[in-house]
Amino acid sequence: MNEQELRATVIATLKTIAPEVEEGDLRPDKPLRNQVDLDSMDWLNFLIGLHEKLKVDIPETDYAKLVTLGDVLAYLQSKTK
Amino acid sequence: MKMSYREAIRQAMHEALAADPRVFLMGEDVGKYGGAYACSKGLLEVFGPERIRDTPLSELGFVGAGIGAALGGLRPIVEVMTVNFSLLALDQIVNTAAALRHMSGGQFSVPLVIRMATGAGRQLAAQHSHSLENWYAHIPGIKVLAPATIADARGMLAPALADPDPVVIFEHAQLYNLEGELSEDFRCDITSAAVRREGTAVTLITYGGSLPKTLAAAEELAGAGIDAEVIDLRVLRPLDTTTLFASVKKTHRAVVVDEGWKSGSLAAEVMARIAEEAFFELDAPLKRVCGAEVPIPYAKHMEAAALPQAPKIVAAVRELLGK
Amino acid sequence: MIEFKLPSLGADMDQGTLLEWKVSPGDTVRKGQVVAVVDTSKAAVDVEIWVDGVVRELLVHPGETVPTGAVLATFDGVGETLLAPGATVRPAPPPPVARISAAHRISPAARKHAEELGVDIGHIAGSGPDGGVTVEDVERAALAARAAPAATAAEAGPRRPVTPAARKRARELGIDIETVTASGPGGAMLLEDVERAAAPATPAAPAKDRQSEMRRAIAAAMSRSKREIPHYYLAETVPMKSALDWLTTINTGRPVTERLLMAVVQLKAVALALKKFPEMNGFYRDNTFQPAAAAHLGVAISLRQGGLIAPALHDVGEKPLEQLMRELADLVKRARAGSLRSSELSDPTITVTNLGEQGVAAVYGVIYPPQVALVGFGRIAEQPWAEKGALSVMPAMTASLAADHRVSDGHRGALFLAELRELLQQPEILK
Amino acid sequence: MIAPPPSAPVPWEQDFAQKLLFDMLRIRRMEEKCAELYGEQKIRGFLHLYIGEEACAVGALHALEPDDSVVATYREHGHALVRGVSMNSIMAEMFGKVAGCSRGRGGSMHLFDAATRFYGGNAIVGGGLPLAVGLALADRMLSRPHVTVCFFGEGAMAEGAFHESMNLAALWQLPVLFCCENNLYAMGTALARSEAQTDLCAKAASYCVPAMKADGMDVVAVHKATRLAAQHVRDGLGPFFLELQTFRFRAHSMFDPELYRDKAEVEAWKQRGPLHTFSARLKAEGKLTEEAFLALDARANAEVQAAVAFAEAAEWEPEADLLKDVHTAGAAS
Repeated sequence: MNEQELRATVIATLKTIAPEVEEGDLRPDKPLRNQVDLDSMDWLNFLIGLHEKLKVDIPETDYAKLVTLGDVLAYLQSKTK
Repeated sequence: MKMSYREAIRQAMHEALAADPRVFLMGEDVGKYGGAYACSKGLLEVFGPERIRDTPLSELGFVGAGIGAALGGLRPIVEVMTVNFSLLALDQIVNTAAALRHMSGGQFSVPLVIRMATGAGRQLAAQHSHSLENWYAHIPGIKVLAPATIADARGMLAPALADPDPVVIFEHAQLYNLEGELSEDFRCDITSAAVRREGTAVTLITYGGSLPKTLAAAEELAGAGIDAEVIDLRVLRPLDTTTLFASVKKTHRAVVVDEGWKSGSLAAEVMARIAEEAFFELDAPLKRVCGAEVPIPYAKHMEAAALPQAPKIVAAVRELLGK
Repeated sequence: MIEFKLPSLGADMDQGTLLEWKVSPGDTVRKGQVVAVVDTSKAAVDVEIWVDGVVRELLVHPGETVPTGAVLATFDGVGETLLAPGATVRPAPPPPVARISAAHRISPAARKHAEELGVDIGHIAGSGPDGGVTVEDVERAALAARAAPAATAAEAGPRRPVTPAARKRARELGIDIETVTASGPGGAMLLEDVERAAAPATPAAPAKDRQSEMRRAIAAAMSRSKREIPHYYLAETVPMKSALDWLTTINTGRPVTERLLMAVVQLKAVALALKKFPEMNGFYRDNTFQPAAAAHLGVAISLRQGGLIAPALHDVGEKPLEQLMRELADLVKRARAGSLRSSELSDPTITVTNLGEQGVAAVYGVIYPPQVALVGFGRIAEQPWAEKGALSVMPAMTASLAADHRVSDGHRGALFLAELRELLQQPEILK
Repeated sequence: MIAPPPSAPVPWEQDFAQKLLFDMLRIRRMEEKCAELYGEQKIRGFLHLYIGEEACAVGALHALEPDDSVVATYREHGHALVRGVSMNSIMAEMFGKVAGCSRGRGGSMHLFDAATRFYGGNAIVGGGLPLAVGLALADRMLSRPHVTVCFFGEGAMAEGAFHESMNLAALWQLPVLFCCENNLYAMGTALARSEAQTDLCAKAASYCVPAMKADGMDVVAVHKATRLAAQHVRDGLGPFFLELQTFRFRAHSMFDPELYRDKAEVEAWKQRGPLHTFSARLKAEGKLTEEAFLALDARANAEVQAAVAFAEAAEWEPEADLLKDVHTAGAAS
C-alpha cells in the first residue's frame, strides 16, 4: 500500500469518529489529540478502525509513539511493509 | 356480577317498584311490549298492569299525568321513549314540573322521575337522533342526570326517586348494549362528577354516550406521551364545578366533548363556568368537540362525520398542545 | 352454494342466539319460508330465507351466540336459472368510504392521515393525477389549519398572546413579560416559558431544533439542581500506578477490539463503593430520599456538536469489566447517534463524569436531579509523590464528590472517597 | 257515517284494473326485497313495511290529481311509489346514497319529492297532520282547486296533533282529506287498549267532519270511496275523514317481535290479502289471465332488481356536503 493510499485510509478512519475534521486543516507535526477532540473512547475506536482496515495490531505500549499524524503514518508504514 | 347497561336499568326499576308501593312505571309500550329498548321486560308479569302502565301515543298527556300523579302522592317513573318525542311534552316539564314548587310559594313538590333515551349512532336520521340534554339542563327546578356506566345505570334511580323534585335521566341509546362488571357498592350520589382517568396534561370533560369515545381518545393520547384526565359529568344540572376546577388547576387545559350541537350547548356552559372561575389557571384556550350543526343524516358515513369521534378528540388535544 | 347469514333484525342488534332450526339438511325450502328461530335482546324472532333451495349443512347449533352477518348454514340453489339473476351469493358490499364520487377521489393513505390529523378532507383540493387528494395535500392542509390561529393571533396587533396562567406566574415571580420568549402554539407565551425565564441567567434558546431543545433541557435541570439541592464538595488524590500497570498487563496480548479503558475500571470502583454508602445512590422526591436498589451509573458523554448527556449503564456493580466495556462502547455510540432509550435517561441513580481526559486536574459537577450525588475523575498525570519520607514520581488523579447535604454529610462523603481510593489501588478486586 | 258504495263487480276496463294490480305488485315485491336487504345490513335504521296494506295507497292515490298534495308517515314506501317517485330513487335513499330521493339523508322514514308534491314521510306520529292543514290553508287562500291528502295510522289519533288539526280544518273548512289507515295495532298496542272511543268515524263526527269507512283490503272499495271523498273536498265542502280498515302482514318495524298479536290472526287476514283477492276477481271477470299475472309479476320483479342494482352502484354523498342545505344557499346563515 503506497503512502497516498495509507494517508487516505487513516484520514477516512479518523472522519468516521470525527466527521467535522477537514483533511486540509490537519498539521502532520502537531499532536493529533490537540487538533481533534478525541476522548479515550474515540482514540480506541480510531485504533480499532485502523486495525480492521489495515489488518495491523497496535499494542498498548506503542500508544505513546503515536502523538502526531506523521507518527501514525510512519508507524503504520513500517507495520504494513 | 356481569350485566348489560339495559339490565342494570331493569334491575333498578324492579328494586324501586318492589321497595315502595307508591312507585309505578308509565310510558309507551313499557308493559306488553317490554319497552322500546327492552328495559322493562318482565315487569308487567311481576307488578301487573296497574303499576306497569302502557300509554297511547300521547306524550304531552301522559307526562302531564305523571306530574299530576306525583303531586297526588305517588312516585311515578315516566318513560318517554326518546328525547325526540319528549319535545311534545316539553311544555308540561318546563311550565309545570319545573316551576310548580317555586310558583306555588313552596307549597307543592313534584317527586317525579322521567327517563328517556337520547343521542345518535344507529342511522335513525334527523328526527330520531337528537341530543338535547342541554335544553333540560337549562331549566331551574329540575335535576338532570346522564348515567354513562353500568354502575350509574344501576345506582342513580334510587336517589332520583328519593328526591322531592323532578329528575330527568338521559340514557344514551348506544349504551344499552354496553356490558360490564357491576361491583357490590353501586350505591351512588346524584350530585358529583367522577374522574374516570387520572391525568396531568389536559382535562377531557364529557358525559353519557361520549364517555367511551373520550376514554379511547385518552388511551391513544397516552401512546403519544400525552397524559389526559377524563371527567364524567354524571350530573348535567347542577354542574359539579368543584371537581372541574380542581382538575383544571392541575392540567391548566380543558377540552369538552359533547354530542349536542355547539351553539348554546352544555359544552358552552361548562367552558363559561371554567372561564369565569378558573381563568387564571388556563394555559391554553378552552376547546370543545361537538356535533356538526346539521340535522343528523341517515347515511352511515355522513352520520359518523357529524358526530364527535375519538380521532377528532385526539386532534383537538394535539392542536391545543401544539404537538 | 348459498351462504345463509344471520340477518340484522333491528337497528339495535349486533348479535343473536340461535334457538331452533325449523329445517334439517336435505330439506327443500321456498322463498320467504321461516327456517330458524333466533333470540335477540328483546324476544325470539322467526328468520326467513329469501331464496328457494335445499339445506346442505347447518353450521351453527342451538344455544350458540353469533354476530349479525355470521354464516348460519349453507344451501344449494334449486335449478340456479329459476332464480332471478344475481339472487344467489351476494358479493360483499364495497366499504362505503371507498366509493366517494369521482369529483372527490382520495387515497386511503391520505384519508387515514387526514383522520389522524383531524383534517376535514372535504375542503382539500386534490393535486393527484386524477384530481384525487394525496398525503401531501393533507399535510399542507393540516399545516395551514395549524398556522391559521397564529395568523389571527399575530394580527391581534401589539398585544402579545400570554396565557392567564403565565401572566399570573409572571406576577408571582416578578418577571417582566416583555423579557420572556414565547414557545407556545400560535406564538402564545406559556406557563413553562415564564418558569424558564425565572431560572437564573440561562436565556432560553429561541431556535426549535434538537440542539437548542437539549440545551434548554440541560439548563432547566441544572437551574433546578442549583436552586433546590444544597451541594457540598469533597476531593481526594488517588495514586494510580497499580491500576495503570494492572490495566497494561491485562491489555497486552488482547486484540485492540477487546482492550479495556481506565473508564470502566473507575465506574466499577464507584459501583462497589456505593454498596457501603447507599446514601449516595438514589433519588430525592417529595421531600424524602428513596435509596436505589441497584447501581445504575449515569455516564457523562459529551456530544460532538456540543451538549452533554448522561445515560445509565445498568447494574455496574454486578458485571465483569469486559461486559461493562462492551456496554459502555455501545452506550457512547448510541448517545452520539441520538438513539438512546428513554429508560436509559431516566434510570441513573448517580452520575460519573470523566472530564479528566481533556486535561483537567479536577472536576466539581452539578448533581442531576433527582439524583443525590455526582463523582468526578480528573486527569491521570505524573506528579511528585512523598511516601514514608521517600520522594518518587507517581501517576495520580483527583477524584471528587458533589453530594446533596439533605441526604448525606461531609463525614460520610469523605469515607466514601476513601473507599473509592482503596478500591482503585486493588484493581484485581474490580475484575 | 256515510255508507260506502258497493264494490262488486269491478266497474273498470281491463287496462285500468291491471294498472291497479300492477302498482300493488310493485309495492309488494319492493317491500319484500327491503326486508331481505335489511337482513343483509344494506338498509339500516328503522324500516316499516307496507305489505298487506297496498290497496289503501293504490286505491286512494289513483283518485287524486297530479297537483294535489300528499303527506304521509314513516310507512310511506308504497305511497311514494304510487305517487310517481321512481323505485330507483326510493331504493337508493334506503341505501343512504346521494342519488336517493332525499340525497341519502332521510332513509326509509323520510322520502320526499317536490316534483310530485310528495311532502314526505315523518317519523313523529301525527307530525304530518298540522302540515297538511297548512298546505290546504294555502290552497284555499290562493283559491287553488287542489286537495291535500294526509295518511296516518289509528295510533296518531291519540296525539294532540290529530285533534287540533281536525278542529282547524273543520273550523276553516279547509280542503284536507284525512285518510286513516286503521291497521288495528299502533306499534305494540291494540286499538282497544289505546282508544276509549274505537269507532274512528264517530271521533271525526265530533269535529263536524263527514266520515266514511271502507274495506282497506279491497282496492276497488278504496278507490271508489276516495273518489267520492276527494270530490267532496275539491268542491269546497270542507275536510273529509276516510277510515280504511286494513292489516299489516309483517311486524310494526324490523325490530318488533310481534308479541302483541298471535299468528292465527295474521294468517286469517292474509287470506283477505289485497293482491290475491283482487287478481282472483279479475280472473273471474275475464279481465286477467294467469300468464298476464305472471308477466306483471315478472315486470315488477325486474323493476326491483334494477332498483337494487341502481342503489348498489350509486355514489355516497361526499362528507364535504355535510353542512349543505342547512340553510338556503345565499341566504345569510
